[in-house]
Amino acid sequence: MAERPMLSVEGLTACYGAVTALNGVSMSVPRGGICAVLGANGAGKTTLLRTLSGLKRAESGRVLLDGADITRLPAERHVRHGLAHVPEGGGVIAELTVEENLRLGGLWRAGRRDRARSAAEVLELFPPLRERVSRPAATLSGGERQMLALGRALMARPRVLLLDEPSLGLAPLVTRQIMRMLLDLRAERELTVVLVEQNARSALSVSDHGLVLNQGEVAMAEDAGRLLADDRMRHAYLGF
Amino acid sequence: MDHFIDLTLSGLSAGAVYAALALSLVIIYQATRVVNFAQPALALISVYIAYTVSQATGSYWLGFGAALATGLVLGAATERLLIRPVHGRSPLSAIIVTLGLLLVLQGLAGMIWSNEPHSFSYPLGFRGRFSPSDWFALASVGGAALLLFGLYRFTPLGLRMRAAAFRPEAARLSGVRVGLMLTTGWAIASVIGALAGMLAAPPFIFPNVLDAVFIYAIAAAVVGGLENPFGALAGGVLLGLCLSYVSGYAGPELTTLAALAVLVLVLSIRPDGLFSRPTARKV
Amino acid sequence: GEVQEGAAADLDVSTGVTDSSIKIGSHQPLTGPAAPGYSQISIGAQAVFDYVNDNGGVNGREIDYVVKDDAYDPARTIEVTRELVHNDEIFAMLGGLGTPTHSKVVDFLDKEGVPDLFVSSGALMWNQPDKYPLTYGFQVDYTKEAKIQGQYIAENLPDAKVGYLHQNDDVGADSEAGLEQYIAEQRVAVESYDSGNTDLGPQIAALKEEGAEVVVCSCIPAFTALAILESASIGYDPQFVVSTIGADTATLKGLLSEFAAEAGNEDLPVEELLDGMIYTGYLPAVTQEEDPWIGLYAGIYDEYADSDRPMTNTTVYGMVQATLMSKALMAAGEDPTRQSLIDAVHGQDWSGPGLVPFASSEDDHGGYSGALVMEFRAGKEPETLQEARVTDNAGGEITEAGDVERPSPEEFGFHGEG
Amino acid sequence: MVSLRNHASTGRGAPAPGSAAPSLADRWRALPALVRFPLAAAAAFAAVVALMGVTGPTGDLRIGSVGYYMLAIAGLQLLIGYSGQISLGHGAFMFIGAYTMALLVLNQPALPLWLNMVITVVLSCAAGVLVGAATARLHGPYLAGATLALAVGLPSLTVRFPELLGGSNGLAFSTRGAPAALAGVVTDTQWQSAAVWLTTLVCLVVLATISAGRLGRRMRALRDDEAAAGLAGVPVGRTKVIAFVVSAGAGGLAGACQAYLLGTATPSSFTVTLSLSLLAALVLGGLGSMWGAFFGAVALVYVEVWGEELAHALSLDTDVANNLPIVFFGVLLIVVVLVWPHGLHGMLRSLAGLVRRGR
Amino acid sequence: MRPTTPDPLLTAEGVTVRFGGLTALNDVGLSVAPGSVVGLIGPNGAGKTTLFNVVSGVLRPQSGSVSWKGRRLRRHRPHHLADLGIARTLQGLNLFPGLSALDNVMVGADRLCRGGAFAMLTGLGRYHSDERRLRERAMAALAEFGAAHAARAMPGTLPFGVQKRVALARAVVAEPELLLLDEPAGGLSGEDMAALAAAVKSFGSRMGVLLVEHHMDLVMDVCDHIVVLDFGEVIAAGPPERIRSDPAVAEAYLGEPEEAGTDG
Ligand SMILES: Nc1ncnc2c1ncn2[C@@H]1O[C@H](COP(=O)(O)OP(=O)(O)OP(=O)(O)O)[C@@H](O)[C@H]1O
Ligand SMILES: Nc1ncnc2c1ncn2[C@@H]1O[C@H](COP(=O)(O)OP(=O)(O)OP(=O)(O)O)[C@@H](O)[C@H]1O
Ligand SMILES: [Mg+2]
Ligand SMILES: [Mg+2]
Repeated sequence: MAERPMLSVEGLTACYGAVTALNGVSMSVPRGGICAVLGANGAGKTTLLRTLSGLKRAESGRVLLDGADITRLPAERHVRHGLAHVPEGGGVIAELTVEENLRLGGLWRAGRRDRARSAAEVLELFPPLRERVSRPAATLSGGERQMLALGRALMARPRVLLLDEPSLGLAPLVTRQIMRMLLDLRAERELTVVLVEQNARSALSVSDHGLVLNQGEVAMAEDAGRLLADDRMRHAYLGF
Repeated sequence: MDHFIDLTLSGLSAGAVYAALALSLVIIYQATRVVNFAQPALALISVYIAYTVSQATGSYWLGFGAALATGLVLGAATERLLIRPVHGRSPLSAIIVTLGLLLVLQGLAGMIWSNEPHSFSYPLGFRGRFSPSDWFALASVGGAALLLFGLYRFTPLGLRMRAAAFRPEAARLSGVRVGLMLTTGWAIASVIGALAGMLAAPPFIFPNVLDAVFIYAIAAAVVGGLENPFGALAGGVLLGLCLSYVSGYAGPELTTLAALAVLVLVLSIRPDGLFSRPTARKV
Repeated sequence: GEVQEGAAADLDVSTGVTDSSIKIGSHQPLTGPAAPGYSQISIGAQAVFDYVNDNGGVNGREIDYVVKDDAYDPARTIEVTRELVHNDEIFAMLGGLGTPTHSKVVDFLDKEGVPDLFVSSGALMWNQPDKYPLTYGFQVDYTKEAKIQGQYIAENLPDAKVGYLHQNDDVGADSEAGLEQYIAEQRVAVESYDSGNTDLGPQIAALKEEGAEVVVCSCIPAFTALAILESASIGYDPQFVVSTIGADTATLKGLLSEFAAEAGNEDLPVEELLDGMIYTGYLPAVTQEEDPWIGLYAGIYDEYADSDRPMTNTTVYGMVQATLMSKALMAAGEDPTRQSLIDAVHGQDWSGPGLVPFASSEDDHGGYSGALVMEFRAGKEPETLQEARVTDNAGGEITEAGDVERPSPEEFGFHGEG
Repeated sequence: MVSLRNHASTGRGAPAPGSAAPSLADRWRALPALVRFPLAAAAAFAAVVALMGVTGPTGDLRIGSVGYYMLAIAGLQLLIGYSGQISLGHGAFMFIGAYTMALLVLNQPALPLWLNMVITVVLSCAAGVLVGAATARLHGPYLAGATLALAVGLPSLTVRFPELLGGSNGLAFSTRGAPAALAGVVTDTQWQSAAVWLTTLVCLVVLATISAGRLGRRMRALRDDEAAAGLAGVPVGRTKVIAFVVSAGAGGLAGACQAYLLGTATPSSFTVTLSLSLLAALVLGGLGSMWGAFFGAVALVYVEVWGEELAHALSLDTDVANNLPIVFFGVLLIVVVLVWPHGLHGMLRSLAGLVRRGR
Repeated sequence: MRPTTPDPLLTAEGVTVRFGGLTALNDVGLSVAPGSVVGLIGPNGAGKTTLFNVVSGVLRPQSGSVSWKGRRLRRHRPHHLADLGIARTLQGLNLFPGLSALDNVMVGADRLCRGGAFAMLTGLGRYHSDERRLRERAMAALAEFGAAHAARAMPGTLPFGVQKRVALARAVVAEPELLLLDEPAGGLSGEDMAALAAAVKSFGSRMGVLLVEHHMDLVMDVCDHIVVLDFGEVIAAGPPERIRSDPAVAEAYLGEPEEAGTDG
């Protein structure tokens, strides 16, 4: 593909104090690509996403979004460039209502009509949320919160979506719906997705590309189909 | 009967002042989950600035403007310089920093303007049973509460401020400039605190003039519930009335005990204040 | 534990006295809620001591005046007093301020043998020569003063309904005891305030409700001013009779300066609010400009005081204490000991700065023993309504003090090479 | 003095298990609490007595003050540092203790000191039960507000009952000093300060034992996560109340010690400022460790003194000089909290760590 | 081969919970026999956690009852659970961040103490022997879950998998008769999941287990009996095989069978 990658990462390193959680990670995701990031607990997946979205400072390396260097931008500027991040555990604002959470997600965008349309779309995607629109998010069940977090990110109409374990706590049906939704969004608006998942099988089943992290380093970067097929690699890094 | 009406009116005007200061506490609590013990000191400095400006220019209202402006700057500066570094640490850290600031500012006020009282005029006439100044106090505090409620409930800025307060990280991911929001929250609160100071201080100012008012303001904020500007308003007025009746009918030495009683009574029925939302789900 | 009998301390010592200086200590509330108003006392005293030191000292020695802040907290008073006695090794204590505070150190000072002169409080307890042989009062005590006020009202305003307004501590209780001896029948209301709460609305409203035509105010200055303002605000115009502690007209004028314009008189702004106020006093007021003592003090204040505020009666209070102290030290001789100081105090004729007789004999440590009744006149010198009368703080008679002789500062001899 | 710190309360500094021969510190920690804490207290007492041998009379008084403040702050430590309930009303318990002591001395002069102390503890614990039960459902700022009102409201009782409580002048009395046999060897103040320290240390042993054991663990659990603590079997309400009661007992006893040492109980000593200063001193000293109480108490007593000395030495304008000490304390509070989040205790530990690593 | 004991440990009957207008549980019943693992599954928001809350006394149902060993629980509160012999883990971690892993587990073991309030307050009596026994038991529990090396570490510094093990150790250290597990596998990677499955199976021989989980592999593997909730109602109950093939369950919860994958 000659096209410029939507998201490209070069030699990204990040530390917690003396611990190096990411060590020279490079990757690139084409426009409309879905990339699964896999690895055992503590491999650095969450850290990778946090560094991409600016929540964590990169020690070195670069992050390019559609060719623009966004490495040093503060987190709140990333949304404006079209990069949305659904953090581990959702990051739903429990004290606000469902409606306010969603509104917040689209706030930075100018058009009021536009926002209303996105809100309708999101509620369409997640019917349980529609029934609870005016309730405080604190009363939601674990899975409902996960939906809300995703919905809020979609309200921003991102070009790139970073998802940290979206299936955590979700029923299999919903997980599958979400995966399918990712494919739809990709088809519809060329959404680019970086998907962190424990459930490697279901993640790889929707991805084009797989990236396996091991102790903060890229252990493997392969075509998703090939990863699924490669028994040796699967056993070594993915435990199935 | 006359006595009762007098007590009611004096309770209302005192209550307006408690409400104003309570309001400023509530805003800061909503913005940063911190109970700002430095609030009376921030207000105090604002009032002293107003005093100095009024003395120099001869105009009360120029001083009034100066007080609000000072409040704005002080509040923002406090948040940026002192509260930001302890953000995310235990709530105690912030409490202690604000306590320290209280001491420093009160001491500085004493150094600059001396510990002696100065006379300080009312905004409008102070004569009459419910004087123009009392009206002004009630109206300005009520107006401020309304504005704030509108700001928080209905404007994007309010939504951003609340989001930044509750979950800074999630707010940032939604494009909210959290630092700016927190600073804004403190600035707005300190403006209201300065308003409260301007209403509470007359007829005299000295470094400890707002101490008692502040205690009642905390009580009012807690009685009303820290989540709601109208709670502060209602709590302030309720407390002002109660204290006025107790002081008038049972003796002034009982006012502080009465405040305690009101607080215990309200909180034993509603542990999160009168206007709290249902408690969040924990499990 | 039980009360312990201490052996009388040795007074034939000159602790704190060197060849060139004598150290005097005091505790004052300089910070905290009780500070406003009182810091002028030590400023005044310091100014007088500076003046004395520049004019020959006392028998050639300079007076070293050490003031410690106790923030009106007795626990701190105890600590700073011990510090003064043990670390600073003061020769004597001068004008320790406050009843709750100073009452906690009289035992200690007595036990340590430190002369405790001129306590800054009108409580009755300083005048107990048997119990506290080294403690001497200064200002007229609250009960004596209230008796004189009560008698004045009974004689001159016999038909008026009277309301009391007082601070809810010993000031209030002691004053009430004095007033009740004369005007119990006229009294229609007793209201008190707490000095931590600056809202007098309910109390003034109650006095008005009861129809009090005379309000006897045993208040500190800020609350006198509040009472006057609060009354003005609800259109209530009683005759105020104010005790000396709250009748510092200079301070009151400062406090009320902002509000006078509303009283409708542009020419005599503040004075209008105070016009006609009756008060008792025992020292000359700052406003009595041709009084020789006030003249001297004004000069000293201009030259020495470390303050840019105008002089007030509170300043004069501290200045008189310092003047009396210097005189006692002069009289204590070339080689003063604590005993010689006490002897000097006992035998002293204090007439000079004060307007009423001063008691400091072996068996009366009462200090100023009576008061004059004055009336504030807008734009004029205050008028004396009743000359000095003296009495005791029990049920005793009130008697005219007669003509009080007042030697000029030059004759008083409170400084010099001796 | 030896460590009264409960090593489990902070994660740092725990030596890796299984490392070679156990160090002296490890062996010390392995001692049962019942032996370890009293030993530490005895050593501390000896140190205090020795210190009083070299300080003057004012120093003796200050040492005594450090003692009772330390006791009060340690009680607060248990309440805030361990059970996580932020109380701004600790001064109210000191008030109760001081007046109990004063009334006992004045009305029952025959009772011995220790009995007075016991009665004080019982009464202030009873007050703690009331307050704790009334506030057990409150959390965070609501609890803070209620306890603040308590600190403001309670002392006004004195004005309500002036005959009994002496009104705003409070009560004054004198307490027995050193026994006649020791006259000339120790001064009254030294004797009284030593008694205060003895009381304080006995209580500290109790507090340290509590916080190192089951109860302390329960408190820390509910501090960290009330819901999870409840499910793990911690009786949430009861543990909260117990924390209040123990801390009230310590506060009351501290008040009694103050009254005993100074011979007075006055409402103006128990203002909100006291409660807030105790809290400030606690955080200044360091949360979560009994050492924090010690450093906090030292700061509380001495910072003011140093501030005054500084003002004196600089010979400033009166207005500036008068206000310098409080500004000094305020700045210290801010700086310590900003720079050393774990207070003076944390600072000293990290300094010690640096020194050790430097070797 | 499920032991068919006549006396169930825990029975819930006709439990109904409403929040405002929302019915979270409607006439739900279920029972857990000693030594059996009962799975509770259902879509998000179906009411699984709510049912746990009712059982553990966090919530009072509008109607219905919960019985423990045949005795009806009326006014029980969460902290009574431990004494009854019920332990519960929370959805999420809920370790105490300020306590070391060992202390975390010791909190869970608290009910094994023999000393009373006196010992607790004074350090006398059984204080020390209690401490020692608690520590030993907690260490043993940690060791059982392979987390003994982490005993002195603070939870925040531990890898996620180890934290989960500590949480499990805290739940079972007091040898409860019933264990309520709310999504224990959330966020676990493959290996840890396998270890968890083994652990749950081993509990099954010692105590009753009620398990809420969305990982079907795990649920199907370890459960003897499964109850399916949807919109607050029981839509199916039975052994795993039956549930797997139940069309109603497939429609509400599982979705179409796994093979219906995508291109990718
Ligand atoms: N706040 C932190 N402080 C210190 N170390 C951290 C912090 N967060 C993560 N780490 C460490 O960084 C490494 C990578 O953690 P990260 O959370 O990115 O892993 P992960 O792959 O997302 O794991 P999981 O599957 O458990 O979510 C781990 O060793 C972890 O212990
Ligand atoms: N305190 C509450 N107030 C209002 N509604 C609540 C409350 N607790 C739960 N609910 C609602 O009750 C329903 C059931 O919630 P519950 O947490 O039991 O679901 P769950 O089955 O555990 O789902 P998940 O698998 O997503 O965790 C949800 O719709 C939730 O929004
Ligand atoms: Mg992760
Ligand atoms: Mg759930």
